[in-house]
Amino acid sequence: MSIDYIFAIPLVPLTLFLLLGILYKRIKPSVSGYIGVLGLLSSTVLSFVAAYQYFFVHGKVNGVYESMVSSTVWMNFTPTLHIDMGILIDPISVMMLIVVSVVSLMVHIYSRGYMKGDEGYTKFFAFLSLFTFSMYGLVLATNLFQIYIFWELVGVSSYLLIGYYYTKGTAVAAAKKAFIVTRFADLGFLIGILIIGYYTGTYDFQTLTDPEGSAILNWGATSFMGLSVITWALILIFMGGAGKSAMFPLHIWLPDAMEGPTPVSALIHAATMVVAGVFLVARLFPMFYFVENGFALNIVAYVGAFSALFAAIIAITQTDIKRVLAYSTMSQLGYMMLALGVSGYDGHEGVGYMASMFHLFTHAMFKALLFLGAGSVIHAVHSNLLKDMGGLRRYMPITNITFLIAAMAIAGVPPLAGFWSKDEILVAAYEHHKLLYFVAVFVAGLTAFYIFRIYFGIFWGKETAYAHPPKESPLSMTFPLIVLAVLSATVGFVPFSEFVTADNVGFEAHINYPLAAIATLTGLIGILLAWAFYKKTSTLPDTYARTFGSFYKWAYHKFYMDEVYLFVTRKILFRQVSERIAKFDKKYVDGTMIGIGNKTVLTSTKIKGLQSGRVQDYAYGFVVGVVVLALVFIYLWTN
Amino acid sequence: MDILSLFIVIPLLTISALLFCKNLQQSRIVAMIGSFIQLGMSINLIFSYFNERLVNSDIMVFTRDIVWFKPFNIHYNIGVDGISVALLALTSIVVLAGVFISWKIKDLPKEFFISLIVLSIGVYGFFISIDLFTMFVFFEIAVIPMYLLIGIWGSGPKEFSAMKLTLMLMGASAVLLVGILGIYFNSGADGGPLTFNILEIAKVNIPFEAQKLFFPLTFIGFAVIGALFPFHTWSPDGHASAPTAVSMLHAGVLMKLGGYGVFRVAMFLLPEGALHWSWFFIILSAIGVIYGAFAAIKQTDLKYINAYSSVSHLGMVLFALLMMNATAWNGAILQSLSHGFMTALFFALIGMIYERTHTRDITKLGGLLKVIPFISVIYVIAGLASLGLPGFSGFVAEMNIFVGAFSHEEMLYRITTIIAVSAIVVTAVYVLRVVGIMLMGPVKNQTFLTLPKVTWYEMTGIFLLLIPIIAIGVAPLWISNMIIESLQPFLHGVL
Amino acid sequence: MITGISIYEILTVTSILFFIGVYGFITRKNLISILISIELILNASVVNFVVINKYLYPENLEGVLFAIFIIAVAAAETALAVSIIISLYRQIGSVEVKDTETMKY
Amino acid sequence: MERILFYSIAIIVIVFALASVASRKMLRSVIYLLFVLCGIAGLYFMIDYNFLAAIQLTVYAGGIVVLIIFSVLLVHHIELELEIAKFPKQIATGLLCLSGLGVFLYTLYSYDFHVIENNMTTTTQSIGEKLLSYEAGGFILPFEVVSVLLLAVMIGAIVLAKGKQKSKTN
Repeated sequence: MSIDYIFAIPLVPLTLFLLLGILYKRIKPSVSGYIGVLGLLSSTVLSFVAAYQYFFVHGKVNGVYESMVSSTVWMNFTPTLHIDMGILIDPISVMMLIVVSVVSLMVHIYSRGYMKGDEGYTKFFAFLSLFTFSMYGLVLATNLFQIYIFWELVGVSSYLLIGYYYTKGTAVAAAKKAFIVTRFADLGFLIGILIIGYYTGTYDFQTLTDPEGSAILNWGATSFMGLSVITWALILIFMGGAGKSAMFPLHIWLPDAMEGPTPVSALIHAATMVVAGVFLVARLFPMFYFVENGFALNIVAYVGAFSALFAAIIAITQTDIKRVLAYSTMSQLGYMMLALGVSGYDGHEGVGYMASMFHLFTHAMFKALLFLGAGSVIHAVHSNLLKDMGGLRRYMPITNITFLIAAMAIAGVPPLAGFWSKDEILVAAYEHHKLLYFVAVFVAGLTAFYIFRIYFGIFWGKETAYAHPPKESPLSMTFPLIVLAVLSATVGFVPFSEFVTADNVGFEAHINYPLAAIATLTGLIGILLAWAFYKKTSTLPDTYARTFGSFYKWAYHKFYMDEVYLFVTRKILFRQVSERIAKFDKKYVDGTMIGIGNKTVLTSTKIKGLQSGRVQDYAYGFVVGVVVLALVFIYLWTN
Repeated sequence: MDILSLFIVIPLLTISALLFCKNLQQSRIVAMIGSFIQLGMSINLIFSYFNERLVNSDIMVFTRDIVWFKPFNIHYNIGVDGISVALLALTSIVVLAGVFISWKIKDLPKEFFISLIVLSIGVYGFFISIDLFTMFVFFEIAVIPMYLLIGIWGSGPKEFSAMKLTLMLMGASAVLLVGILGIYFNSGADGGPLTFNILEIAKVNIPFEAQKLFFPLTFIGFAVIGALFPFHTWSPDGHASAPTAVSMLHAGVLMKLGGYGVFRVAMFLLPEGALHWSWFFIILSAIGVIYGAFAAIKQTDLKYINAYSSVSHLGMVLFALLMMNATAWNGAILQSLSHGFMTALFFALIGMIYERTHTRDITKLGGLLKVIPFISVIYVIAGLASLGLPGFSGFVAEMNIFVGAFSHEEMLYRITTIIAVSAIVVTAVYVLRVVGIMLMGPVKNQTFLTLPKVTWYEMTGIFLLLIPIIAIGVAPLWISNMIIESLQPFLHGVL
Repeated sequence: MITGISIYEILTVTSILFFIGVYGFITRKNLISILISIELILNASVVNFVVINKYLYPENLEGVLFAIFIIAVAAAETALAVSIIISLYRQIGSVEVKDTETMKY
Repeated sequence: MERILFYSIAIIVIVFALASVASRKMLRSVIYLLFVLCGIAGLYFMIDYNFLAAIQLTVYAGGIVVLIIFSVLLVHHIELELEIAKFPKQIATGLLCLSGLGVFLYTLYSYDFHVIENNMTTTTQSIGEKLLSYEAGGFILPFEVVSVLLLAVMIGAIVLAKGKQKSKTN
């Protein structure tokens, strides 16, 4: 199977970006929208062709889906250590291609309606194309350095898109925060890469993740401060992944990133970029699993579980619907990490890995749908806040129904997509560790509760007095909603475990009925509670908020994580370190240099009196000199 | 006339042509043509270098040797390898861009362009010399016009800054001269005649005691102009007072003389001394990297921010040079190039912003993206390049440095590498801070709404600098191959 | 040559004279006094020329001739100095050293 | 006899020299100088250089001293008390001169002069012949140079002394 045509998939959006970026002023907005959609459509078609060819035409070789690589040297470090640029085709990258293409295409179509009349319309599509290109590059990367390169590029696209409304102070701050927090995480990633490159002498994924390869067997044994060097590297790399995937404690940028336009939130901060961390761990999964019996993998599992719980609790208390969705994203990403963390490698052992990828896949669909639905609502009422909404089901029927489908999907109502993937995760967790399982089930209940809380809040409840009666969004916006709703309802039936597994062999997944029943029940309880609380205006929420008192307050303030970070950055790093250094530089370093100059001037002022211009003084000095010299010479000659 | 001497002769011709110019129009055209020919020549040099390399495997090619002071065996001895070719190209691009940026210079245009070109003679001469003494002479030629350029055409406390800059660099030169003479008087250690020729000296085994003594002198002498902590303080004041084109040339090219000199003289001729002292200077330069970045966060003057960022970036160059392996050296040279283009671009943009808004204080600026979109977008791009975004030259350079430095055997060096790596976060903070405050947000001052658009000559200057940044960043292989090939003799010399 | 007087004695006298001249040159504050001191110094050295000629190389005349030249030059010098002093006096109304310190620094 | 004469001349010379540099009155100072010059002329007589002694008297005592007296009279009030250096400076200079003298004398007395006993008298004729001789060792060239110098000085002195009174016109 020739894979060279796959190069076209990322190159199309790159061309679009350059085209739209350079012709920025000279292109009509309506035209640029069409160009963007058409370009993405071709990429999407190619992605589907690639998936079809890879899974069905090429199929398994010796019982596994083999990885295919086509790459060229981009830069040499040493003759053996180099950065390659190319594409790596294996089940997860093909799956990611589909995810990115579908969501990106839908967002492109949606944006044509959502961004209509915005002065930066062309710019917006250019940035979207840049992002799509980078994301393709990331998922197709053949080696750690290539993934790092595109990792940075998606970061910067995200920065540009969050700061899209650049005259708005909060958007600027959010963009900056997102970039710097992820950059900090990338520092860990980069150091991890350096360590791996130094010890194993390669960045190539295929060499690194070979379970019989030297990276895992030999270097896994070299230890540093009690742990294997590779484990250290993996922990640091996971730090990078945690930054992108908003894991606790590096999640603080994600809620703020909702300042960007809603389609951006749907594409970048819900469906694609934020799963890059999960993808990275999955990419290096054999290393995580085999080196030191999965020490690093355990960290992944616990961080994931904690983040899932933490974010779900916060999500309940937030009043901005996009923030609720953001915390929900974080929670679901935690789920995926948890699934990876509890996974094994061979055959059915690897159910966690499979479940994680499956959840990534389904989550991309229904979370994008939730965001686009929320965007449609925001478009209609011009506010993000729950209190400005209510009773919208009468005005926006399509949005209502699609949103409901998405909400049921994320709550795990059978037979929608979320049910299937979440079930697999619970199975994996149950088999690994009971505590993680209970956390996961609890989070499932919370998820159902908070998502139906906003659903009822938006579409039911008391009708707010609207200045302009809200209208259903135009077709360009509802069409993607319908497509995604259909997908959210149906992708659960894809026999995912046949295609994407840790060892690329594939197995047959079965539903574990007791666990599925428990999960579904929990979800339904959550939904019913939300029904009771929020279907009609009632005093119940306030009562319970008061019951929980300070805990509610903490959750409402996101457990003061922002404040902690602000304290560390502003008070310690800026005030204490940076300002001190600036002062130190001015006062001491520069002061020393200027001091030397001043001392020279001072000395010269003092000794310039010697040059008095009085011949008598010179004569005096001359005679003194003669006498002294004469005495010296006499002394020397007589001895 | 050989191809390299033309690099000295053509600026001289340009200067003599400038002497006959009467006004701004004439002088800028002449200066532009002169620099344009230079640029053409350096591009030509790159191609002829590749052709020459196919048949000639000497360390230096296009050499020429003329005695100009027999008693001390001083020669006008020139030649280039891949590193100097790259730096010559950098110089000619920055000079041409500088001429474009000074298109509307008000006072004494003729004299301004003459000084600018004298400066470029010094730089060209420095990069092509293989004779230590000649190199030193060109070094001084490059430093002296700086005083006039800042003192006459500068702004703010220009006399003070000019004097501070010149005095500190002269002080460094004094130290450097001692180092060079030390090398010279030890060049006969194997029984041969005393010589200033770098290639000859490299073959001599200079006694370890002498190396130990003269390495720090030579290193510091060169590193002061490369803004080594704690001798960097001339740079913020100097840059802040200098006119735009001078800042560009100074930060873009002149500060590179430091790194190049350290590499070509201190490391190449005194390898054992370098090994002996490297730990000390590595710590200094690693401090410089972090320190410069942190100091940049708190500045409010655009030029100060950039000056401190230069301290940080050039600290990286010295840091990499001391790591003594091909990857890090390659990174150091690439970083020199990349920083040269990037910082020149920055200063050009700052000049344009200043010309329009009459302030460089970022707290007074805001929302420029709305009023001067082109300049602001390029500023964002330059900022992203500066924080090491892939696709720009900075990333390529930094990755080479980090990978090279990290592959050092000793744990101390690897720990300092990690410290230096963390500068990428701090860099992001100060770059984005400026972008956030100055370019984004609401328009702070209503008078900004009527700012003039970018002009053709400004655009030309910008693109001259931007294209190489992207070219190196997207396709680094050819240039890094050219450099690595030239590093081989040095590697054999050192290891 | 003077009977009974050794060259040491004469040279001692001229040395004393010389240093008296030096003392005067340094301590006096008036241009004319300085001129006088210079004459003393000159005379001390002229005597040395003559005496050494007489005592050590009596058959030669170089010392005497030099003495004559020195006297001639001294006369010239004095004439010039006096005219400078007078011209200075006309210009600044003083011949004190402290009033002529304009070559300072 | 000659010893007594020599010592009295030596004492006259030294005492008047001291008086000359120490006197605070200008005119007196010049007159003391005259005595010193005459004393030195006496010294020349004693060592049989009569011509030189005559020149000393005419040129120095007769010419230079008169010139100086004229200038003193032109620029000073006769009774003007002159300012001299401060006392510490005088002491310091005195000590310096004494130590210089010590060095001189030490050097002199530690050197062994090869004195040739003689009683030759130098005649004016031999001086004249030597001065105007063209042969090796002749002094005709310096003689001419000195005459040119004297001419130049004469012109220079006139030009200088005739210079404009800048301070008064301005």
